[in-house]
Amino acid sequence: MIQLFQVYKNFGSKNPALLDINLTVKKGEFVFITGPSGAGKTTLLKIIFCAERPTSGNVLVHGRNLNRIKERDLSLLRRRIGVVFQDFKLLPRRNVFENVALALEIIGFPLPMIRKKVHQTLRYLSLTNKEGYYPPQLSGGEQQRVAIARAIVNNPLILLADEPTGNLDPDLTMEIMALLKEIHIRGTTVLVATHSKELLKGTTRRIVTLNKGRIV
Amino acid sequence: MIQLFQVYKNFGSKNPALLDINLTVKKGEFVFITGPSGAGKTTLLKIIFCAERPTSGNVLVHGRNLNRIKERDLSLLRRRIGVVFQDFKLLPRRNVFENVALALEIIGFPLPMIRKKVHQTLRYLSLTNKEGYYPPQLSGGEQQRVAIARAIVNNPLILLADEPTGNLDPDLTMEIMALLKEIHIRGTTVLVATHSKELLKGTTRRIVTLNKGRIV
Amino acid sequence: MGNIRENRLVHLIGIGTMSIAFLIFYAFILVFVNINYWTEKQGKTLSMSIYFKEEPDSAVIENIKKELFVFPGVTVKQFVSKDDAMKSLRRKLGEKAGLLDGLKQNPLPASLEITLSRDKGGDNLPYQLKKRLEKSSVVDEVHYTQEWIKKFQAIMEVIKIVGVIFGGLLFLAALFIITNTIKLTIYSRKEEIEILKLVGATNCFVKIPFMIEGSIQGLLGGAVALFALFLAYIIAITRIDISIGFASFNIVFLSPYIILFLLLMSVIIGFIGSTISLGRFF
Amino acid sequence: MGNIRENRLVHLIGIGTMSIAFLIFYAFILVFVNINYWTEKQGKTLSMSIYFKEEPDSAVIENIKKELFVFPGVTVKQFVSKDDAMKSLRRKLGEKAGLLDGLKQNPLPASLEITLSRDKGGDNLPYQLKKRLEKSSVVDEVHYTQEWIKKFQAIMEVIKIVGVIFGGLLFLAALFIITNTIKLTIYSRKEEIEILKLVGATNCFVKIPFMIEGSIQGLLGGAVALFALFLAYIIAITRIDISIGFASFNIVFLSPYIILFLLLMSVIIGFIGSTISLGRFF
Ligand SMILES: Nc1ncnc2c1ncn2[C@@H]1O[C@H](COP(=O)(O)OP(=O)(O)OP(=O)(O)O)[C@@H](O)[C@H]1O
Ligand SMILES: Nc1ncnc2c1ncn2[C@@H]1O[C@H](COP(=O)(O)OP(=O)(O)OP(=O)(O)O)[C@@H](O)[C@H]1O
Ligand SMILES: [Mg+2]
Ligand SMILES: [Mg+2]
Repeated sequence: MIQLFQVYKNFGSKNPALLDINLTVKKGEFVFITGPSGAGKTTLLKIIFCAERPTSGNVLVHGRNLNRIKERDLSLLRRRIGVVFQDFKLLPRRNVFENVALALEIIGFPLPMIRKKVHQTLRYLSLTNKEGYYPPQLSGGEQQRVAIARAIVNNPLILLADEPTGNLDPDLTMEIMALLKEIHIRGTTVLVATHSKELLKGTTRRIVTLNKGRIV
Repeated sequence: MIQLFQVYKNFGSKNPALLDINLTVKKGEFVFITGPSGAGKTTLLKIIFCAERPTSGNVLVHGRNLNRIKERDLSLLRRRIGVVFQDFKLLPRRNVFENVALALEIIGFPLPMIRKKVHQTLRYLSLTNKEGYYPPQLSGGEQQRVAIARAIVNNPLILLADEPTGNLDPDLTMEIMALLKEIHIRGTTVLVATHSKELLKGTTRRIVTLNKGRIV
Repeated sequence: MGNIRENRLVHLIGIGTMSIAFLIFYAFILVFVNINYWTEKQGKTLSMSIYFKEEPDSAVIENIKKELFVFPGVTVKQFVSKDDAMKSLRRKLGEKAGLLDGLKQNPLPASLEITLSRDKGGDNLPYQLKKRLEKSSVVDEVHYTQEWIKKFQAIMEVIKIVGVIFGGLLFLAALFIITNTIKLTIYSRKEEIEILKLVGATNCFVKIPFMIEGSIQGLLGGAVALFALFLAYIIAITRIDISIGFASFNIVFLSPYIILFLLLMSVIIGFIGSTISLGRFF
Repeated sequence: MGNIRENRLVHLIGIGTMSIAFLIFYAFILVFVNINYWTEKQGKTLSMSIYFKEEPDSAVIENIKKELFVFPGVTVKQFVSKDDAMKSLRRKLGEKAGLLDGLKQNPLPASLEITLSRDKGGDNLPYQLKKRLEKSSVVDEVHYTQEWIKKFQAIMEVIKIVGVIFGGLLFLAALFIITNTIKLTIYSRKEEIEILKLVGATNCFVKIPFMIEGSIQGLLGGAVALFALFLAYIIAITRIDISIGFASFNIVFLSPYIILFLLLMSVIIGFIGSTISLGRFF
């Protein structure tokens, strides 16, 4: 599903953000990416998502080489990937409902379907009573859950979650993890970047550890 | 140092964000504020900092009633309070050095002093090699540390830290906690809002727990 | 919520700037259209007054008219009797008309007002006509203003050329200001555009709302400008009665066709402005 | 880094919009100053040509001059002999001067060009002078253009009034556009302002950089506009030789004082614009 071959990413400073990354994630896998702050976790996810282009190396996602993908196909591919951004990236001028509905609008879902799916997802994340709020009116944890809702609402092929529980309390963290597992069981390939010991504790999932841009 | 009397905060929805908060924090205390997502932790800190005004009730900070404080005095008070915002609030068009130096510039420190203090603080937070970076070029954890640096660089009377380790790995979290303790020992009153079990584990500090806007 | 209100404010600022830019351009067009209209009228027709020695009877007038109709392009406007002339003078004097009460006799001559069309009559006609009419025993004098008009037309030619150049530059200026304003409003939503693209929106999905918005902004800006211009026009025609010695200005407003054209243009400018401004992001 | 570049771009857009707004206003002032200058010149002095029957000898000319100097406000410009007249005609004809080769005799009259100053001579002088000179046995004819000028001045009065009104509105429009542009650029930095205030910056600390920036933007915008206008002026005076039958236009540029005044004004507008725009945030 996701393959990285000798990927390097250098932002122009002496220390590259990613060094010689080779990684294969199979369809339906659940992978944790961990490592200290500044290790390159976010950069790795960004490259898979084509928000950044690698300095060298090749990335194949869902059978497509991202170095050679066309603008239009990239949009189509991104629709099949759900992303929880570390800084949420919610639209400040749309309310919670509209932010989540966006992911379905883009695909061209009919409105009644959109309503049903959005309500359902917001219920999962205990956000039902925040539907009409705008992101600046939400607490940190609520914003994070809206970001998760937007990422999962359209049942993506791949889910990339960057520190999805950094602003959540332990109870909610467990709920979110349960949710991710459920999504995974339904067939989605899941990559979660985190440095939370709690998330990793006792898991039997594959863990990829980054340090200073290298897989260790 | 900080006193809240019957503080209510209602943003206009049926559930107020804060209900009948009575809290006294003495000079030199170290207090954790905890509670689930949306409990009102950030709102409480914002009120102490006068970024939000309470719907009713009185807040006294450093002997001043925030309901009756003048524009100019408010600026002077804020200079003595260091704040780590949950969403960092760094200036995107200034680099790391300039962001941290800002807190000293405002007070009118001479430039050589500013340089010395900023370098020293950045060293504490292992950010020396990021001095010339702009916030959008930093990883989440790096941004958070810059926010911490800005909050502590001018030895504030009061330090308000909102989820200061949410984007940091366990090792860095311990370092930051050590730093906060050091600052506390030097005489600063410290309030930390967090839902990290790790931070609270085994602490002997006072813990204020919020739930749905109430102290429990 | 604050964000929404702000966004609306940014739009209002944008529309305001646009209307002012359009208004400058439209006001210029209005002035230009009027100058054009006026010179055209003045240049093509020439008015001539035939003053009679005595109050002529209708047979005399008929005779003169017959004589006139031999020439092409002559239109008889009206016969002004000595009484008519006095009345019109009284009207012009208004409150001071009492001054005329002392007169024992009406000193004003009767006249026949005619116009000549340059198209049909040719440049020599007025002179010929004047010479011929002044030979008549009943006619005292013939007045016309062509000499003046010729010089005036030379200036008007220059004004026209300068006008077209200036108008063109003004149009470019309006376009520039409007594009820049749209650019600034779009900049304030740069992050939103980036997020939309990251979530998988196609370029069209992102661009079209901005283009529609730009077009609507353009339309509103243009409409506000036209409305302001119309108000100014109404005030001008009711308050000001510009008369420059020889002829009084008759200010016309833009024709419906021009209005329609300008509105269409403002939509197009808004559309093009947003399209250009979006260019940076894709 | 991208942010920095963008910020610079926003500034450039701002300065560009400002310069265009200023340019429109300045161009108007330039046109207005020229019209003013020209009517003033035309209105105050009146040129008169005294045509001689034969080529006069110097004694005759001296006599005429003596006669002229009795009248106040008369300046003798030059004596144009028959030869001079022919030379100047040849010069005007250029390539076609060959047409004149066939002439056996020079048909052009000699003339004395003089100007009269209205200030000193009074309105009746030209007529008196003409009458008196034409009695002389050596003088053929006397030409002057006052009749025309009087009518022209009436139009110019109207143009002046319309000009002041239009100029005032244009100034307001420029102010509005500039303020709005500054507002939009400040909006794009709204968050920064909020952060600064949260960190304890006083209003002055936040405002002053914006005000300085606005003033500099205003100055640059004004300077760019003046420079563009000067370029246009240079092109205009080298390319265009506007001559309207009776007198050729002598286009003047804005005087250094006006330039200094306009630059100062643009700084002030930038300053006021940013101050007004900042109002919302404090
Ligand atoms: N646009 C950029 N320009 C320059 N350097 C960058 C840029 N983006 C990231 N970096 C650098 O690349 C390194 C890796 O960043 P990344 O965001 O991938 O870290 P991370 O593992 O997600 O860390 P965290 O856990 O703190 O979020 C960091 O040192 C960062 O400073
Ligand atoms: N500006 C606002 N307008 C409306 N409601 C608001 C606003 N700010 C906060 N709230 C609401 O107040 C409640 C408390 O928010 P607060 O940010 O204080 O929570 P928190 O304890 O910091 O949560 P977290 O741990 O998720 O950051 C939330 O339900 C939020 O939706
Ligand atoms: Mg990261
Ligand atoms: Mg919070």
